[in-house]
Amino acid sequence: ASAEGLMTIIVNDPANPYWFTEGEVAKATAEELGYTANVAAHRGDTNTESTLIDTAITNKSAAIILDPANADGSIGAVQKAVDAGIPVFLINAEINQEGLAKAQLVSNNAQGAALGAQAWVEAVGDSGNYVELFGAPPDNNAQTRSNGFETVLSQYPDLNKAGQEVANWDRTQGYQKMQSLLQANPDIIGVISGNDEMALGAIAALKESGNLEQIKVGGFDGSPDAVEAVKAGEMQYTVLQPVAIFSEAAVRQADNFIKTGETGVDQEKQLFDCLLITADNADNYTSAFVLEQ
Amino acid sequence: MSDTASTTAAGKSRNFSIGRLLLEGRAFFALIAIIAVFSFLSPNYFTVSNFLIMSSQVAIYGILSIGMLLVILNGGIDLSVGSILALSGVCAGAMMQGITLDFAGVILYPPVWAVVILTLLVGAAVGALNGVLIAFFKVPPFVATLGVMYVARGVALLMTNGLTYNNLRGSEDLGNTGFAWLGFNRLWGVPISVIVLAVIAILTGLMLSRSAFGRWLYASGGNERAADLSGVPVRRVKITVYTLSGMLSAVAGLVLASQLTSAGPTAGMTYELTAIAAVVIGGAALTGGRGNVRGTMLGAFVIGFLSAGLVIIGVSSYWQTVFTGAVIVLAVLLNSLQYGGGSRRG
Amino acid sequence: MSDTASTTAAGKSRNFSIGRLLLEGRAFFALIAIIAVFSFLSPNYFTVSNFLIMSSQVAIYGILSIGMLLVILNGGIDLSVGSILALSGVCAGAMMQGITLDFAGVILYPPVWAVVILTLLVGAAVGALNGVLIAFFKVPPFVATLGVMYVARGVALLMTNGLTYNNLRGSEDLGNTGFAWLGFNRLWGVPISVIVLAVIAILTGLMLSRSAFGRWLYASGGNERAADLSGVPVRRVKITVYTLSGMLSAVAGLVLASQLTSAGPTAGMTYELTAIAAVVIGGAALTGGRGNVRGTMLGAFVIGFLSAGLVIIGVSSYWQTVFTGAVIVLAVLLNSLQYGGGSRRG
Amino acid sequence: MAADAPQNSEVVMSARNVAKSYGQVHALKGVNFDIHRGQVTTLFGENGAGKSTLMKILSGVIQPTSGQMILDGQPVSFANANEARDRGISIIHQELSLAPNLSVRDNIFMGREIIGPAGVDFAEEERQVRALMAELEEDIDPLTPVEDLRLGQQQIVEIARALSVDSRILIMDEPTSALSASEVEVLFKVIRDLNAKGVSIVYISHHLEEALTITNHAVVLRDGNMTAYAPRSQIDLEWIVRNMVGDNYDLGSPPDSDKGDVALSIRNLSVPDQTGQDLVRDLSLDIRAGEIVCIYGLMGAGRTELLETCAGRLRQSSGQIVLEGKEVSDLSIAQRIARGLALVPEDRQRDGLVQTMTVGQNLSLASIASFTRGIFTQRSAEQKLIDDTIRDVTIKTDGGGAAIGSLSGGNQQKVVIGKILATKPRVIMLDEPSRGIDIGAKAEVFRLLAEGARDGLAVIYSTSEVSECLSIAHRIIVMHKGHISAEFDSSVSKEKIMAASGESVAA
Ligand SMILES: Nc1ncnc2c1ncn2[C@@H]1O[C@H](COP(=O)(O)OP(=O)(O)OP(=O)(O)O)[C@@H](O)[C@H]1O
Ligand SMILES: Nc1ncnc2c1ncn2[C@@H]1O[C@H](COP(=O)(O)OP(=O)(O)OP(=O)(O)O)[C@@H](O)[C@H]1O
Ligand SMILES: O[C@@H]1[C@H](O)[C@H](O)CO[C@H]1O
Ligand SMILES: [Mg+2]
Ligand SMILES: [Mg+2]
Repeated sequence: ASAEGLMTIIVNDPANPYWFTEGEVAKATAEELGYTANVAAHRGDTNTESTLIDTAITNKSAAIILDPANADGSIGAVQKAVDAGIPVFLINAEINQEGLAKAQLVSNNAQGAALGAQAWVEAVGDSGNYVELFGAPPDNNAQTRSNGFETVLSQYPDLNKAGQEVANWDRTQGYQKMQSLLQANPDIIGVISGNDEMALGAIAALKESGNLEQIKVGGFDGSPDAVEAVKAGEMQYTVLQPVAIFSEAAVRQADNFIKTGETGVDQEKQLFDCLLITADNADNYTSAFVLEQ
Repeated sequence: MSDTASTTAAGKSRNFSIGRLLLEGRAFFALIAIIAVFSFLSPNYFTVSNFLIMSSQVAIYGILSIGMLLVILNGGIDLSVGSILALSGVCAGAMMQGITLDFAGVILYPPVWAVVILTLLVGAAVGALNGVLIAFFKVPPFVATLGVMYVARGVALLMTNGLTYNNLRGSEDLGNTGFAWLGFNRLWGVPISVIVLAVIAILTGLMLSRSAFGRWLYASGGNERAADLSGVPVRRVKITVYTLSGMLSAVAGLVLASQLTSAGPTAGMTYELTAIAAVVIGGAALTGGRGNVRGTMLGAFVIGFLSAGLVIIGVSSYWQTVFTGAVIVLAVLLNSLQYGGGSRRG
Repeated sequence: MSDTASTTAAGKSRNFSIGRLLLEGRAFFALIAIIAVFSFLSPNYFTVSNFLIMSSQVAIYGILSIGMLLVILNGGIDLSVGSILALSGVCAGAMMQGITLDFAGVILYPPVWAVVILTLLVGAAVGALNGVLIAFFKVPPFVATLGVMYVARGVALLMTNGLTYNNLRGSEDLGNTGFAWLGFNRLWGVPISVIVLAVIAILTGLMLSRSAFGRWLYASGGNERAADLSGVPVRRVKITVYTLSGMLSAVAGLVLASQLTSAGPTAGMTYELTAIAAVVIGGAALTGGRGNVRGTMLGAFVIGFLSAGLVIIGVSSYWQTVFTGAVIVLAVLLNSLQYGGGSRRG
Repeated sequence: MAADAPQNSEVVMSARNVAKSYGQVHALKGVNFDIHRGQVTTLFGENGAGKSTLMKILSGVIQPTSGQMILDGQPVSFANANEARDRGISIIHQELSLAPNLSVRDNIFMGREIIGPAGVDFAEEERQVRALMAELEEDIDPLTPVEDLRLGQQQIVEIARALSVDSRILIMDEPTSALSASEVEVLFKVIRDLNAKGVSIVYISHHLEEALTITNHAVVLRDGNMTAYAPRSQIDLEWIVRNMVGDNYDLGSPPDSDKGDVALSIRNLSVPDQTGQDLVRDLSLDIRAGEIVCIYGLMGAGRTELLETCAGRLRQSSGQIVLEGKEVSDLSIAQRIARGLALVPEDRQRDGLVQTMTVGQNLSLASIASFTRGIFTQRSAEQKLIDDTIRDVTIKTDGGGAAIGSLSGGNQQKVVIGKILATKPRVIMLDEPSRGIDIGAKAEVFRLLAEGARDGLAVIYSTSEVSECLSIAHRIIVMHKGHISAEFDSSVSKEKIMAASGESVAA
């Protein structure tokens, strides 16, 4: 046990590099500030999440940093922590209720999606058929990004969405769904994906079918693998979510709150703008999810 | 393989004693060992409040395991419990949001007691579907419940379009408050969910050891043909156990929805494996006819207290996975060593 | 339950005929029905290129199912195949990234053939662990492989710290190129993965129908005690089938990693259920001793062609879940209706 | 007190002071046993005397706790059955040990495959099976799955498997329990041929008279001890029974009970098999209260189907089953039991007992309703029922709590009968109640039935042994191919019964 107490960090599933970084950054920051830190994972299950919150309470955590499992389903768990007197700081995803968590730090998914969609049109062109890979439906980000893509792409009347498949943020599912989408729509010009893992799966399928040249793919997250793919010319762009920044910020706000009773930021909901990574600036990507400006 | 844990069936429980419990063994020892180790490793583990919290976490799995025990005693298996849990949670959620009757142009808000009863009926109906497929259409239990697992999950997703029902607290105006009671309140300091588990365990234990139905269940799990010729209504028993398992899954779904005050279609994934593990750690044989509620409860607590302990001491989630697997094998392994491997029954 | 699909055991295959195949039935009819329906619904379904792509998707499940078939013929079950798939993929990935020998201060880059062999050995070793737990320590297969499922998954996560190995293409300088061959290349226009599946299926089919081992396997699955008394080395058979299942999981892991040119520790989750479903749809009995490779392949194609078809016609992912479950039950149901439920053999 | 075996012919193999214990159970307590070259040595003894245990030791299936075995003058020990088989010793086990999913050929050669250039040489194996079947005069196709064979044919397959090994010593543990008289004749012919070739046979059977016709030496085991030994010339049936059970038993005679009204009336009953062929054809039969009827027939005559249909397990295609004036065809098994019509099934392991339950729970299984008040069972009432049944049926057990598997075969059979008697039936049907039980237990069972009949119970039992027909039955019905081919009273001769069954009466 260290001087400042325990900070419990709960992320979704560290098998995705995005969430992995989220947890690692938060942990490193907490330890730097003198806390002990436990990183746990709920893997999208609200019951596991609730169990982890119970444990955080049992362990008398000074604060909880949580990537909520479900916009609606996680409210109860947050409420429970708040009732036990533990401040909760949400990162990456929101819950559909304000006034419970001390802060909600998320990337600006709508802005990021618009950024990505514009880059997509530039790379792919403004006429033809395309398909979309959609994330896990219980995660609000999936719909937000899809809406963001739609807003931009629907402005181009000659672009036609020929298909959309749920691939649950997962690479293997992205691969398999892409293979079948290709069969159903051999004439597509591009794929727009809700995150990098699904995009990487789609790229593997396109490579295998030998038409990665004709069909362009765009990702979302800015994960190291995706940046490699951008450098290799296999992925057109990826939208970097500043997860390293807001994870750190969340811990610092928690620290402030513990020490002063204030987070130091006015609003509860804080949006962090996303950045675009293309072949042009990919070399500025210095470490996981960090792009030097 | 011989198995002392099989002696629930009447007449033996009279001889209940510490000695028996020790012999019955491994699950009990595993539990003691787990409690001892974690109490040593964390000052927060061995406290009344933590035990109550952990028990309320065990409640979900425990309730599912009791249903699973009935099915396993019958020589079957039920892979659909996690999906039924999700489906019934979602049904409850939908009812709490109000049922829109288009033709009448009104929204109906059933009171909480009605929601609970209707939800239990949904769970029972899906369970009965399993039972009918197995008893009448001779579909092997593994396959029937695997299929129903997918279908029930799919229906839950379709009903909600993948989303989660959030506001289950109801409102005074609509006369449907009280849903959170199950998950949030306490009686004499004990969480309601734990009390629900205890009541179900005791009732099931009584049913197994004292009722004709219990005897029928042990008999048809031990030798279905012999039971049939002795006048045991084996099909009825089969359909009943799957129906009960479905209904208990609905109870678990209600408790979970109430604890979380929300209900989502992806709840309960892979819980069937945890429930089966609890039953097997508790000494039941997957071939049917052997096992009891006491053992199953021990099994559920072993798993629950282990995973809670690993989180409390801050072990990484990867190591948690490794430990969980190891404990499942070890607990069952101990048993087979204890009774010797070389017996002719293999 | 009587089951014409049970007649692989050598000698019968001589009487192979269209008539038999039609009788063997349901899986075959299900496949035809699926192809017909989707060809009708989408012009893109009934094309050579689509069949090849779908077959390459089936390859992964098909390879797992063949291992699962061996285990099920033995009267067991293997829940760990998905985890072994992930673990072996990750091992292959780690070797492709180079093995750091700290004491020597060098990084070793084994050539691809060595990576493949070592990976197969890893799979076989984990499978053998299952086998030993089951054959020597008498842990029931469901429990042993459930435990190993958790442990193998946990180890894969620990090895990679949760992350995915991305660059598996190797490099000319290091002399370890060629890994992508399995997943990317084609021979005579047919994806290598499909050829791998075909070769494994044929070899396994021959082993089951022509070799002494095949007969031992059917015998020990049909009546283990009788096989034992007749001098069949039942323990060796048991350990062998789990080892083979582990090794085939490693093959599937290699194929998948090669198709994705990346290997992650969360690959293959719930694939065990798909593999079991394929085997059962293919007419094998979970009680052991009945089933064959032909049926299992049909089962795997039924599942693969169904899910690909649902994507191609653009059905929502929720309906995909519902249909998958329904088809699993229906395919098996057809069988039990065909042979009538009321026989005295129950 | 083990009698020394006189050396009147060459001994190939012998056991010296062989003992075997399972925990507290001393199955064998230091037995000496000789096998004579080219002759038949028969082992007699009650259920649980240790016969099978001794044979398993001789054939390497289990290892003795102490003692020694001598083969050709040399001490030997076998780690498993394969080692014994390699030394020329093979065994036909008492319980069928076949894989039902495999063909006859695959069963015969499992574990001893003939390997050719392309894997197993199926053609050669098949040829050998055909030759064996010809020798056994059985028309069984080598490719038929064993599960499609009836019990007797399965036993033939077991015998063929043992013959296929070319052994010097062949142990047969009750090889004929499911065979008909003509099949037994063929087997005996084969045994004599083997003897002529110098093969030694060890034979076990509860069919004492039958065994006497083949044996050269008799050995009697009792409670794990060898109690008597004699060559054929010095023994007769009475000698065997006296040494086996200490008393002389007979199977009784028809009780002079008052015959009441018709208790069970079977009218024009037909029962089809899965393919629609009639196993029971238009059969009619009346049984009165207090009457004992025996049904004799060959294997496959349809007795089991007849009785199982009356019990409610199978459905008839036409005809009525009338119990005390009321049609019961539409009732479930449970309802028929409640009305007083109950069956003791043929195969006690498969259909009679729940192995996971205790003796007591098995005994009370069919009469739970009688000790259930409201929703709960009454423990004291159940215990009384169990204790009474154990006493009435004279089951040798240390109380109702014992595991069912710990009982000897005969006592297990009595548990199944006791379970049915505890339901207080008006009509009891027993399908081959004496299969595999020793003469003492058999007499016990028949005494019970006779007693029941005196109290007005209607009894109907089936048997494949003529001598059992001529014991307590008032009436003997002979079934042949699904219908009644003859009906006799108790004064009939064995030959007439056998002739009516379609059996070729052997000399
Ligand atoms: N594996 C075992 N474990 C415990 N007891 C056993 C075992 N095998 C046999 N016994 C006991 O050993 C004794 C002798 O059994 P065995 O099977 O040799 O009898 P048997 O003479 O062949 O009888 P039967 O005529 O009924 O076949 C019995 O009391 C039996 O219960
Ligand atoms: N399980 C079975 N599968 C296929 N055929 C069967 C089966 N059981 C019986 N049969 C066939 O049905 C016919 C009647 O058999 P059943 O068992 O009624 O005869 P049984 O007179 O009772 O003779 P036993 O009981 O002594 O064998 C026979 O031709 C037999 O081969
Ligand atoms: O924002 C995150 C990332 O995009 C991740 O890849 C999947 O889950 C989302 O919530
Ligand atoms: Mg015996
Ligand atoms: Mg019969």
